[in-house]
Amino acid sequence: MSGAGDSEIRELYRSTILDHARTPRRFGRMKNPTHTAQGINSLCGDKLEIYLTVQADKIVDVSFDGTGCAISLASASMMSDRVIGQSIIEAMSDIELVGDSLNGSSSATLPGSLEALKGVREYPSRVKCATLAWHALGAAIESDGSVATTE
Amino acid sequence: MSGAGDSEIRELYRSTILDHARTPRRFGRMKNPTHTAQGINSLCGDKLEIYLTVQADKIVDVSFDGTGCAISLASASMMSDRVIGQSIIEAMSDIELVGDSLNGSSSATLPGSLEALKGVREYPSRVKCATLAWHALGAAIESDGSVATTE
Amino acid sequence: MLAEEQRISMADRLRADFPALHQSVNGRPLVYLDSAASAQQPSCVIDTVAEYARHDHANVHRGVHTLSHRATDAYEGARDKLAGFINANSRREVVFTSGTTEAINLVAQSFLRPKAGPGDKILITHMEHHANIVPWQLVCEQTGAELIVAPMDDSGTLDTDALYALLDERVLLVGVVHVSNALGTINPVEDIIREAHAREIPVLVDGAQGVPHKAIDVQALDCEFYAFSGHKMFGPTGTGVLYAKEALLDAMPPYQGGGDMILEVSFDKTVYNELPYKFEAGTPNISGFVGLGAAVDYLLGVGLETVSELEKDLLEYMTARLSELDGIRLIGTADNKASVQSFILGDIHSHDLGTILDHQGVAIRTGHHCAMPVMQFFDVPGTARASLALYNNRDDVDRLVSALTVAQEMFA
Amino acid sequence: MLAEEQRISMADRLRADFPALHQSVNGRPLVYLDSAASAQQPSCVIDTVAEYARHDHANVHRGVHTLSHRATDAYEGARDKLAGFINANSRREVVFTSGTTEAINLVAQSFLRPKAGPGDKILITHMEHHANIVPWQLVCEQTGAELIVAPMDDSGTLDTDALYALLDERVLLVGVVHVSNALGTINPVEDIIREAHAREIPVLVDGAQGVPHKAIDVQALDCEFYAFSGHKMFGPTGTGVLYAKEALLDAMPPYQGGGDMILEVSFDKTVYNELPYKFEAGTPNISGFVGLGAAVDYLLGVGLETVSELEKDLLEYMTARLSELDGIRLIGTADNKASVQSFILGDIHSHDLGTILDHQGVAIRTGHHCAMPVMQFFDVPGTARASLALYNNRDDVDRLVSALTVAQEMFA
Ligand SMILES: Cc1ncc(COP(=O)(O)O)c(C=O)c1O
Ligand SMILES: Cc1ncc(COP(=O)(O)O)c(C=O)c1O
Repeated sequence: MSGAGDSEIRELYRSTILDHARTPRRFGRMKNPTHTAQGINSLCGDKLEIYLTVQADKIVDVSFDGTGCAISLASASMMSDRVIGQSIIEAMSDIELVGDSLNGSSSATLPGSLEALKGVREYPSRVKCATLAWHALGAAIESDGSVATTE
Repeated sequence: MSGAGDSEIRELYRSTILDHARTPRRFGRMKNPTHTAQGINSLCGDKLEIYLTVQADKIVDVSFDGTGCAISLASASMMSDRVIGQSIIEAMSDIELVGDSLNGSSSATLPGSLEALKGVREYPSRVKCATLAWHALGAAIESDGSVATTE
Repeated sequence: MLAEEQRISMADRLRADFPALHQSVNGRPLVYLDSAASAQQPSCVIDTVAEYARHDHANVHRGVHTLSHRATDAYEGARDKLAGFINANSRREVVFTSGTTEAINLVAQSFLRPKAGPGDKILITHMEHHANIVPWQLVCEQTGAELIVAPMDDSGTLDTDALYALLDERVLLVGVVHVSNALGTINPVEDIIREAHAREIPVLVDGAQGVPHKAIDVQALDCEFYAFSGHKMFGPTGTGVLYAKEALLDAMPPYQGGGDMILEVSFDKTVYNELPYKFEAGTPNISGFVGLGAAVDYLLGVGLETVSELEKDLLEYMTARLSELDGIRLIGTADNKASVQSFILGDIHSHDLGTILDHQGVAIRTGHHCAMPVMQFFDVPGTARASLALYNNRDDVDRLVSALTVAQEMFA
Repeated sequence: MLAEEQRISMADRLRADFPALHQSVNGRPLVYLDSAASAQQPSCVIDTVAEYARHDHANVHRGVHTLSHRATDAYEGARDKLAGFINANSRREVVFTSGTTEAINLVAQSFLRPKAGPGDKILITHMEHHANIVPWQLVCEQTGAELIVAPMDDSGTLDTDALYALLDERVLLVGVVHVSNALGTINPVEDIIREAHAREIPVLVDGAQGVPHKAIDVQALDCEFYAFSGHKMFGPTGTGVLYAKEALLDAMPPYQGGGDMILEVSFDKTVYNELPYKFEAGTPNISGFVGLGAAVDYLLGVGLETVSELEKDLLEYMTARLSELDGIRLIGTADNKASVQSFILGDIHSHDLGTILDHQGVAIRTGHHCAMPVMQFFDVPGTARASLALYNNRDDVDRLVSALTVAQEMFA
């Protein structure tokens, strides 16, 4: 591949991302979730459903299904890795951190393996893909059953 | 008065016009017209009512009232001078002649004293004022009671 | 307060920014006194629009490619500027429309029509522009509601007591013009909004003549709706804004259907998009709003305080100079006025006046100014109207007055 | 028929007229394959708009001064050009709107809503753009009428027999897209109109993707309504046209109320203006339509025959080249097609494809293309779409194909 900035696009589609996108972890409908919410990205038609089992303010199980681009699926998959076992408070703080870090309003680094998402910062039109699952997670936690969007 | 083209504006507001505008002939409501129509110029709010008494295809009486600028009042007044005593056919032909001549689609000269209106050709936005009474006359002759406009 | 020389040099500097003002009309340098109908654009607006078309154009919101992204940023950036300009609480409250007229029609159809019925009332004033009359007449026809009208006095001052007395529980909305385009009257919209709210009645302010001349703070005003047009505030035509409180917009059905205003469409069920997009169906006037954003920057750069001060000073001068003329009748002489003076000169019809002035390079508006009820009130077929913007100066006023003198001579 | 070299030199010449095409994006010369979303503007359009703002701007229709007169001439001159462009019988039939979307909403609210009720039906097709779906859904909600849908087959070809079978006496209107923006299908609108007329059913044609690519003759088509957008035919955003037969417009109530659409307003009674002004409330997008007039001149200068021929040739080339790619699935393979190819490449999501192509300077559209029912039909979340205009050439197609190869490698 020729052209300037190849490293940037390779960074966006680095192997961690492609791997999560191809074989997303915890993909599938949950039987009896305590919380659930849908996320829609009107830009590209991505649509994720997040399922949570919350016990005593702790996320004891999480899964998701739906359709999306590599970025949104990978982000959802990595999110499920990250938040399983977290307290609601920890998860809420991660949601904020990921949002701020990806849309550039904070220079904080992304925690742990989420670092793989950072290439998205160079692609403002794709930030919404990366944050979709996180928006939906927030909506699921608040669980008023509404649809989360990334506007 | 200074500026280029003074002669043009003096031509538009030549004394014949100002005289007809100040003391319009046959101004006033007619008691029992056989035909009548209204003309409205939405541009400036001019509004004329034309009254006709037609007997055996001849305009035996004509009058008008309403409000308008100097050009539209003068034109109405001169029109009444012109068409009184005319046959319907003669009047219709004058209506067409005046319209074509003023909007420039014909180079035919204006008949008789109507020649005084010719200065209006240089002022396209004022042509509608000069033709308003004539439009209304046409509408009165056809007398479907509708409102004539100069669009 | 600026000293007089400062005002003069300021106005001359601003004037240089507007290319259309630097031309001859009928052999004389143009004097443009028709900004209340439509203002001229500064070079920065014209260039922004052209540069957008040369480099950044694509459709907005739905593209991942670079141009689409640039276009979206420019378009949504303009929304942020406009939200800041009127101090909206949120960009979600800034709905882009094609102008004041569409903004008011949107409120009439989406807010009012669903709740109106026989016995309900819509209250406007006698000095409204047709844009704040006809949309309500259409709703009244559609629903059986009634349009009622608060009176004004001979100076063109709104009778607020009479307006308040009309506020009863059947009034669904008050629609009032901020600054009358025909009379120049600045209405006490703060008071009207307070009194209406005391009776829980929402208020729409027609701000078409407000925004170009004074700083607007919709949160301080606390109105439910504020409508204005881009082309009267030095922006391109085909642009306008409906500001509305978010809770109201949330509760309203969409106005038009189409792309962009939906999240999901199937033949069974359609989910509308978030605010403000729910009210923006179809491809918007992207280049127009990008230009309007530049107009906001320009106005803020000059400073609305400066604009108000320059115009107030010049309006006083114009009114004084016009009053010197024999047989002049000023229409619109309220105490609190902005940037507009209507008048009648002797028995010269305004239309003839317009032509004779134009012949001398002076552009004024003549006729009913889309405010026929005002004309009916003053029992005139129309008026001549000279309106000011930040680029006018005393020389313009002097040229106006001497051109009027020529007209008097011609009709003497 | 042009020889191949003629076609190539022609396309290169045309390309030179469009400044936006001559830039680098992400370090590569831009390849713009998103004209179905919005087309680029030739210099003559951009310059006409800027020159208008620099010299001729004022409000239209109501002024006697020179600029107002020039602005009115330019604006109404554009209407004459558009009337000629689609061969309307009269300029009274050419209503200026903000775009296709507003044009269809106008018909939905002013033509259909007053006559629709429970049991009535509106018939559209499965390949409509949201702009020709949602306005009817809104009317259905408002009136209790029902939206029914004619099917298509796996190639994206409309099942006209099925459509004709749905034409019964309760169908108030047929709405059909001339050229599908998602599939490229050219529908046999002549036949559909004939069959509908045989049952006295009026037809609206969504011509958004029709006008930029082929000569349109509304009198030959004999449709009741034809809607299109300026920004898809190389004109400015914020402009559009509703063509409608005069007798229908005459019988319809106005859509929006305000200035310019009235002859006379009082609080008791309002007299509407003549056609087309009855449907054009408020200050219009003057500069936009002046620019659109220039776009018409440009298109007529090139010749719609030439445009069709260039695009047909290039579309064939593009389809052939795309078909070479491993794992490609073409969406929209009807026999009669124009200027658009949708596709899916392996299991690469269209959005990822869009980003990777953009990175190589190639702009395509990805997603649902405001035609979600089409996506539902093909059971895909979205497609990648390359769309052509008169300024595209074989080199653009080659760049597209090689960029797709890169994407395949990345996702291999
Ligand atoms: C087929 C079709 N119909 C309608 C529209 C809507 O046009 P606009 O967004 O310009 O109103 C489009 C373009 O987006 C289209 O492609
Ligand atoms: C007070 C007032 N309201 C409404 C309007 C209508 O604005 P527009 O024609 O831009 O929609 C105008 C301008 O003509 C105005 O002066």
